[in-house]
Amino acid sequence: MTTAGGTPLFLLEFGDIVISFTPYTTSLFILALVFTLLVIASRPERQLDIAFGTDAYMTKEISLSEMRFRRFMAIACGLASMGAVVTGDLFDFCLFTALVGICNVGIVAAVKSRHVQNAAYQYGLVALAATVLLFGGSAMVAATTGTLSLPILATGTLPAVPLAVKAFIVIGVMGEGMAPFYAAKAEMFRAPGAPYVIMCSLSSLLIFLRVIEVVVQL
Amino acid sequence: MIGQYYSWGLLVVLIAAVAGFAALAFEKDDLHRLLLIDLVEIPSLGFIALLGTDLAEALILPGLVVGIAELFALSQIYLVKEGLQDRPVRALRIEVVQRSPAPLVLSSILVVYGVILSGFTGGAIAALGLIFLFLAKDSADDLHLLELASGMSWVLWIAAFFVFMFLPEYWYAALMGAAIGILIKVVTKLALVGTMWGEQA
Amino acid sequence: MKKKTAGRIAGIAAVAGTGATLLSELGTVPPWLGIAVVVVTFPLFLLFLGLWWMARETDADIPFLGY
Amino acid sequence: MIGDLLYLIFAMIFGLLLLGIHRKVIARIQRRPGPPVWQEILHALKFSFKSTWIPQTASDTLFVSVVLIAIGIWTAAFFVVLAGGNLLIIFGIYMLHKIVEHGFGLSSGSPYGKFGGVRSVISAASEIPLFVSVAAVVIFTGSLEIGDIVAWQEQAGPLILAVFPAALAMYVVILSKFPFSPFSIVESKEIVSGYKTEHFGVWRAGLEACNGLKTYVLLLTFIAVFFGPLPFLLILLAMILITVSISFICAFSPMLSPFDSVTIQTLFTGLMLIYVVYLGVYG
Repeated sequence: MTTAGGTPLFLLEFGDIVISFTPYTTSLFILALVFTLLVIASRPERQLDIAFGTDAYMTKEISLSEMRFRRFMAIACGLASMGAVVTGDLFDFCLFTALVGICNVGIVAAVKSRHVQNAAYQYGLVALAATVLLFGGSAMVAATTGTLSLPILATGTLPAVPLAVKAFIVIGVMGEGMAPFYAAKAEMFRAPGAPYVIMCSLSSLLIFLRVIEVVVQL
Repeated sequence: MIGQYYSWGLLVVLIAAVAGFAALAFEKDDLHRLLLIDLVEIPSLGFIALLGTDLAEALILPGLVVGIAELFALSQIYLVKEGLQDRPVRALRIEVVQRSPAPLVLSSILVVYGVILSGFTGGAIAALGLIFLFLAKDSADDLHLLELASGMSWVLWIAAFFVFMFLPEYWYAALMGAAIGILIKVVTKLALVGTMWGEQA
Repeated sequence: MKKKTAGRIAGIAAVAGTGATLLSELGTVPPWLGIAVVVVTFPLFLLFLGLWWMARETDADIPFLGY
Repeated sequence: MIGDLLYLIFAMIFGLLLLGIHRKVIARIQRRPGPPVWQEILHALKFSFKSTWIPQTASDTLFVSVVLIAIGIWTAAFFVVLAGGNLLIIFGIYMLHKIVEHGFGLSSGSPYGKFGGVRSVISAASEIPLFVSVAAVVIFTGSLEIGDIVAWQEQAGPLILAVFPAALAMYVVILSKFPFSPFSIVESKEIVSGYKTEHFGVWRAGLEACNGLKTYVLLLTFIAVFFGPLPFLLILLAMILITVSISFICAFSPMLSPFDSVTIQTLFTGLMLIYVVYLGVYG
């Protein structure tokens, strides 16, 4: 059984949900793991701000409670991306993707900056709207093929999934934070706390990389 | 496996989704957009529900939970963003229901009926009975017992799932355990919602 | 970081990396394990090599305190 | 296998040499003497001899480990290309380099670094042509394994003739990652050195090593995927030629503003999408 991500190294079975570790998904999984460990291990930086027109500058400090909350959210985000990159079930993938969307909002939710809050809010609206396409897409895949299992879908013996449905899933994932909708997210990166903010960008990247493999196989 | 009306259903849901998205695109006010988003979420459940199988039933719940979680997160951000403070919620006061034996009888009927129905509907009806009881009395009751029951039922529910996963041959016992667990869970939680509401004033 | 520590880490990384490659060549360990070890140790080796050869052995100069 | 280790170090140094040639060619086109071609190698060495510390405002764990990750991912990419592994992994690593740049920029707390990092994030549009070119390659060869793609070309001739626009897309992607290119908004001069501003000493030397390796791996992938099996010396020659062609583009074009850069890359993505849909329907 060869998939777009290579021949599986091993399969982890939970009942009918099969988690497949192909070379591709394994590398993505390891990356998510490494960055999650980094989030746990590192403390936020103190961002410098320059007052325009003068030579005054100040550092932004992150309070302990804010740091704890954001660290928790970033770790949750890391776990959700790990789930999304290895899962062998289309609906689980969509669910994890939606979860990443929430966590991304959560990572910057505690930042006390109006710009960041505004960007996070707009991003959240887009992410929430995108879940319609995500869940709709996966439900339509189940309707046309009768299964949600990615390894079974990859065998190519089932009825073909319409292009529109594939587009649904891809646009849904893009809504969770890829290129055209990224504009809302870029403003979120103003927030101090590099290790956590990186998780926002890493998670959507990993999910985008996974959705390509998923859609190629459908 | 697709029913014969699937395409029609799909068309209706798609129209609903497009209408929701269009409203979202036209609306400029952030709060209204938040409300509209909730509306847009419903077609996504519709897509799943159209499958019309047991699988769909199992998938709707996680979809719903994720949607609600996002909605909560967003409304929290909205509060912070707009600098809105927590405003006290006025208590619900219904003078019609006075303390008397009648509510006790009524609520026990509802609870028994709910237990017979079981599942979510049953939980809701049984909870309605409890809420009714709490509203009728003054809500100064000791809630620890309810919370304890809720916690225990949750454990039962989770344990049942583990039985499903690791000892599938005892599925019937697990099913019963999960059903009872979810029933008690829903009952207690809904009852707590009722009492908390009254408590704040 | 002390010069000795940096040197030791660089040395261990180099030995581990080459060792794993050698072992995978002999067939003792699977090839992917050899590569994985190199991927981890090569950056460590490079960085700590740099830290090792620039590390001071003597005390630093008296810092410039301003006019 | 031990040969692979030596090849890894060679790749790193040769990649730096390519970057040196790049600078030299640009300088000669602009009628400057320019640095010697081995300047980038000297640069990496020079930085490794400079004194090293961590800025007080930095998130120290991230500040250091992002350098390790940068070298690590490109080492991994190198071995994947060498083993003829999956093309998606290479491109995944390419996209991950964006996260690395982001980490470099944000971990220090410096506003210049932050702008560099944020710019690298908004230039995400440049990565999408990559996947489009992957799609075109898959339509022809039916596989994502670099080994299979090379084997396919042994039979049917270089892929660049079959899918020229896809090759062009990947060329643009490589161009975006070269210094002084019109798309290199992440390190433009108005934000000092962009994301690398605060990484000095050994950290910067590590970054330079990573850049050398990155250049080599990207060019090697390009040659393997679009030109097929070539003898080793011819590969090196092809790399130098591609570098020189990129230098010409860089020398003649100004750096775009971030907005224009993203717009042009998005336009390019759109064109590539149309091309792949065309291929999928008529190919």
